[in-house]
Amino acid sequence: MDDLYREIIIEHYKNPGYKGHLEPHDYAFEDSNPLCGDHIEITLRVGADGKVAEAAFDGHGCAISQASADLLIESIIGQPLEDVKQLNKQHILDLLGIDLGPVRLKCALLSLKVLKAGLYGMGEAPDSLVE
Amino acid sequence: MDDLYREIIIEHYKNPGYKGHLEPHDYAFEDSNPLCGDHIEITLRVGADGKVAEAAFDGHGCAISQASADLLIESIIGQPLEDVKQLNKQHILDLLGIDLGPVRLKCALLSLKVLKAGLYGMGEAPDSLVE
Amino acid sequence: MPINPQQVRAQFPTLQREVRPGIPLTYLDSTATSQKPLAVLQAMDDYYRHSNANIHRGVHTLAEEATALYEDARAKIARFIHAPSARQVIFTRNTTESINLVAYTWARANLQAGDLVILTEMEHHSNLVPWHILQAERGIRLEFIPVTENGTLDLEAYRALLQQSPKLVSFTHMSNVLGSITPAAEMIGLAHQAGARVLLDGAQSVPHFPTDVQALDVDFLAFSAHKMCGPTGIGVLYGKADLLEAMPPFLGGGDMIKEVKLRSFRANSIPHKFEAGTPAIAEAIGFGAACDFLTSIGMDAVAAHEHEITAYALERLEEIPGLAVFGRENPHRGGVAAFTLQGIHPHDVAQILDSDGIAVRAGHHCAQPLHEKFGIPATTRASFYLYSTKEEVDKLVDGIYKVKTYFG
Amino acid sequence: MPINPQQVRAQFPTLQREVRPGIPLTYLDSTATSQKPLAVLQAMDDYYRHSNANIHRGVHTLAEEATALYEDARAKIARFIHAPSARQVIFTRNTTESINLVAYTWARANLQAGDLVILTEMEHHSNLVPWHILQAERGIRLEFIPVTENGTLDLEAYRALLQQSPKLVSFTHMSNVLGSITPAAEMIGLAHQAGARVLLDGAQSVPHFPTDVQALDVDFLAFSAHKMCGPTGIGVLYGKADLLEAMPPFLGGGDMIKEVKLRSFRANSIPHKFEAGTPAIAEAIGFGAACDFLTSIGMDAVAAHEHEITAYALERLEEIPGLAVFGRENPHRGGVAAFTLQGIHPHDVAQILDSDGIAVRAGHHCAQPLHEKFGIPATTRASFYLYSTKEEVDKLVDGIYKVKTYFG
Ligand SMILES: Cc1ncc(COP(=O)(O)O)c(C=O)c1O
Ligand SMILES: Cc1ncc(COP(=O)(O)O)c(C=O)c1O
Repeated sequence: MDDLYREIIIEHYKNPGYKGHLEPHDYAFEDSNPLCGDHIEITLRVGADGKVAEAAFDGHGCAISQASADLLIESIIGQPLEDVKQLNKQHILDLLGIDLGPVRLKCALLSLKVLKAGLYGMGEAPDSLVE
Repeated sequence: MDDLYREIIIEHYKNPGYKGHLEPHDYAFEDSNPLCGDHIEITLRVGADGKVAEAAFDGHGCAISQASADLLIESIIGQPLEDVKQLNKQHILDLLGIDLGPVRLKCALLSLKVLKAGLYGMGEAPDSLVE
Repeated sequence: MPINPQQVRAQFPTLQREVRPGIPLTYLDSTATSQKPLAVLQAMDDYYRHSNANIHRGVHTLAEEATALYEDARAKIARFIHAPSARQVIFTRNTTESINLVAYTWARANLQAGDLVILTEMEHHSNLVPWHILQAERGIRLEFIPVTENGTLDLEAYRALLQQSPKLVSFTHMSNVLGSITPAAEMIGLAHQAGARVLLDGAQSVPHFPTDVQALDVDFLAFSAHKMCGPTGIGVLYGKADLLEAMPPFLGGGDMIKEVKLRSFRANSIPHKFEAGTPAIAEAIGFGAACDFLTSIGMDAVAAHEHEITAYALERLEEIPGLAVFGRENPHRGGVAAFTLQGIHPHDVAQILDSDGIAVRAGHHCAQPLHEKFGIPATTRASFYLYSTKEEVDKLVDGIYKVKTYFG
Repeated sequence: MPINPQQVRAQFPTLQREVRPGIPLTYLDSTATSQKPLAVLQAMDDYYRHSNANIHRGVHTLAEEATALYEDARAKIARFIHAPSARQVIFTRNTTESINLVAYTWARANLQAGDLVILTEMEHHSNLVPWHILQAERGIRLEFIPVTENGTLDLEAYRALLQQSPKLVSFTHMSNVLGSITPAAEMIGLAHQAGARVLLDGAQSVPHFPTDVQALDVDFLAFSAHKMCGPTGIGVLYGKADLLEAMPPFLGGGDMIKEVKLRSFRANSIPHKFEAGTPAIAEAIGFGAACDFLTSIGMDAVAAHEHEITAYALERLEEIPGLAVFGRENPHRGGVAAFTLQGIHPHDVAQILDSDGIAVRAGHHCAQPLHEKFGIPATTRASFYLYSTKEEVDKLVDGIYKVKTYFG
């Protein structure tokens, strides 16, 4: 069971460091996973240097989706927007440090999908965006 | 192989006793088996006593369908029309004296279907007519 | 005779499996699909090893054997649901295709813009989306029998809707989420009085308790083999003969025709009219074997066993603080318990249970509108079948306590 | 590597069978359906005994295994036909349903009254009747590329028809009666130049020689597993991604949706948009195993073997007085020999051959208009596959002589 839900996941799920809503913000994106109703909203402020100055997520869902969102936000703060646009599935898996079946992978990738679809200005995020 | 095509079948197929077309006639019926293109036409004259006075078949098709038709005509001559209407599958199987799978059964029963559908004044003969 | 679960379980190879070394499978997901007994696997394997051939038009021995096996299977299924004749049993891929078949043929031939179709709020997506498509295409009207707090259908509202002269009432005989068994016979009678036809979604009823289409007087019944010990890839649409005969064909192709010219065709008689192309032959044979298997055990015994297991499960689940069973109040229910666990997402519940080999579903179970109505985005669902045991229920309960500790 | 028929045959249980005691099976009916190798039966049995679960939405181990097996099978089939991506492979029941899917979705969305669809005179009923239905419903126009005396398509007539701006050209890659292999790449190029889309009926081509949908540049390709060593109950529609994405859904239900509200739904992305309800999971897995099996032997080797057997069969059949092979003159042909025997009906030929264990088809082989054109109500058809042998051809020829004596 420890393989499944590493302490870090439970920790970030129970006590997220970046949960909230930034006001004002430069970007705001949201989407949900229709399979399970998980919902993620991300708000973001960009610095003059083109790097992520501040970010936060809001939403509800399973531990995997919420912990991933928190870990993702943590990982992008201070990063150039252009680099953030390149992030993919592996980044999330590295953050979580566990293996996931196809269904749970969708939970894990929801926040990244929301983030990238937002940065690319797409209305709806295709799965291929985070492959 | 003798089980399959008894001599009587080959004999009636090669030398049918009742092949032809009666003119004038009291009844004329025809139909084909769309599965294999077998075609049977039956013409019939009824006597004053309500019995089949004369009958003939015409058509083309496999040995089973043609021999069945010839044997069927032979069997109904002199029979009351009302009895002929009651004939069923078993009558044909008795005449042929062999077992038949479902596909060949359709060949064997074509002439009886044509005959009964005609006597009942139906346009198209349902399979149930000869069950 | 009551079911002896150990004897029954011995016939299901999957139930002998370990999910991971040392962790046996506790399969509580039969509402999604059932496990398959050896007799069903054997029937299909025998067909493939011995009599495999295309059917209906073949003169050779294998083709005749295959045709006889296929048509015998149809007859077995007809008997299983007490259909007046085998030709009223049409093979489809699954319940979903059966419902779509009615929507594409009977409904398109009989429904005009403005015509009313009555559904319920507890329908599976398979009994919603075909009607959404028709609504968009034809402008038919859809109304829904509400589901009450206790998981039953609001029959007063149904009676009121029937005043609007619906053409069709289409509803499930048992909810795959609430477990509610609907009063189908009564509802069908009322629909007929109002001049409407009835399509019954039997995906969850035919596998779990005796079905008699003549006693129900139902016009159409849809169900799937894979939920009743049979293979994937095959389902059935049962229909009243006069309706089926009057319906236009659905898919065009081989076997569904009497005659084909270059520019026209004449359709075959039922059931063949609705079975275009090479059918799922092995699957039909497996389906027939599944009916034999269930009949040998007895559908009354299946229902009684599930009733006992479900009562025990509800009792045990209710002990758990923070756990709420969806539609708990309805006594008239089948072997399904969908629940929420305070503060823990169903996906997490299901995944942690899986680490102990316990297989349950999490999500909206293809009944999104029902979940939405009650403001619950998802539930965890445990479901039972003839091979389920009280020990499995105990494992489930232990597992849930573990989940709670984990997130505690 | 050339095929070693004995090695290949050892893998097909049915080929070991005796039709009646002492009379081994000589199976010459693979065009109707092929026999199945052990590897395919094993793959399905393993699934049912080990990983049987419903797919896509399940979190538990069995559901994840089943989903992975199902999607792997899709990927194998995609590779088998050189599809750019697996999501362009849509599972259906058979070739017939694949063609109907295009007729019900793409065609209904894109064809208006008066629009032209070009077919050929050698089409199987499965590629005629769906268009007859659409003609009756929509008033589309149908024109037919004629078949010449030697069994080829009249390409001059085709070019002339293309002047009439057809919207779709739908034709078979290989006739199941004449054995003629059509010049698909050339015909598809011409159709595209004329602005038409192309649906290729691959029921007889995909099983028998290498297929590359990208090299063909075909818009849609339909084929069935059961004709290529795979199970019954499953087929494929391949399509170009942009076309599939733009097409409206076909059957409505679970799995084909992104979201369902009480009165509306949003469709899922491809391929799921076209796979409503619980799919034929075991059958997809069996289909994937069949592709592995054929790939391990090599489709070039399969084609070469059939070519050799067919050449031998044609040579031997032609010795027989009164025997005429249908479409004999066409050198570009697959492993099919449909023939007539002077004065003896095909049903009688087939049945007497069956008494020696030789399985052939008799009838119009679901190509009634083709038979009608040549004034032949029915033919006897022998067909060959990778497991066919010259000894079997010899048995057939001996059998035909016996038929002649019998009726002599
Ligand atoms: C050329 C051709 N097209 C279509 C079909 C129909 O295939 P299925 O019956 O698997 O749908 C066949 C099968 O006989 C065929 O030979
Ligand atoms: C009530 C109900 N209806 C319809 C279906 C759809 O069945 P299938 O996926 O076999 O088409 C299901 C299966 O989940 C169900 O539970």
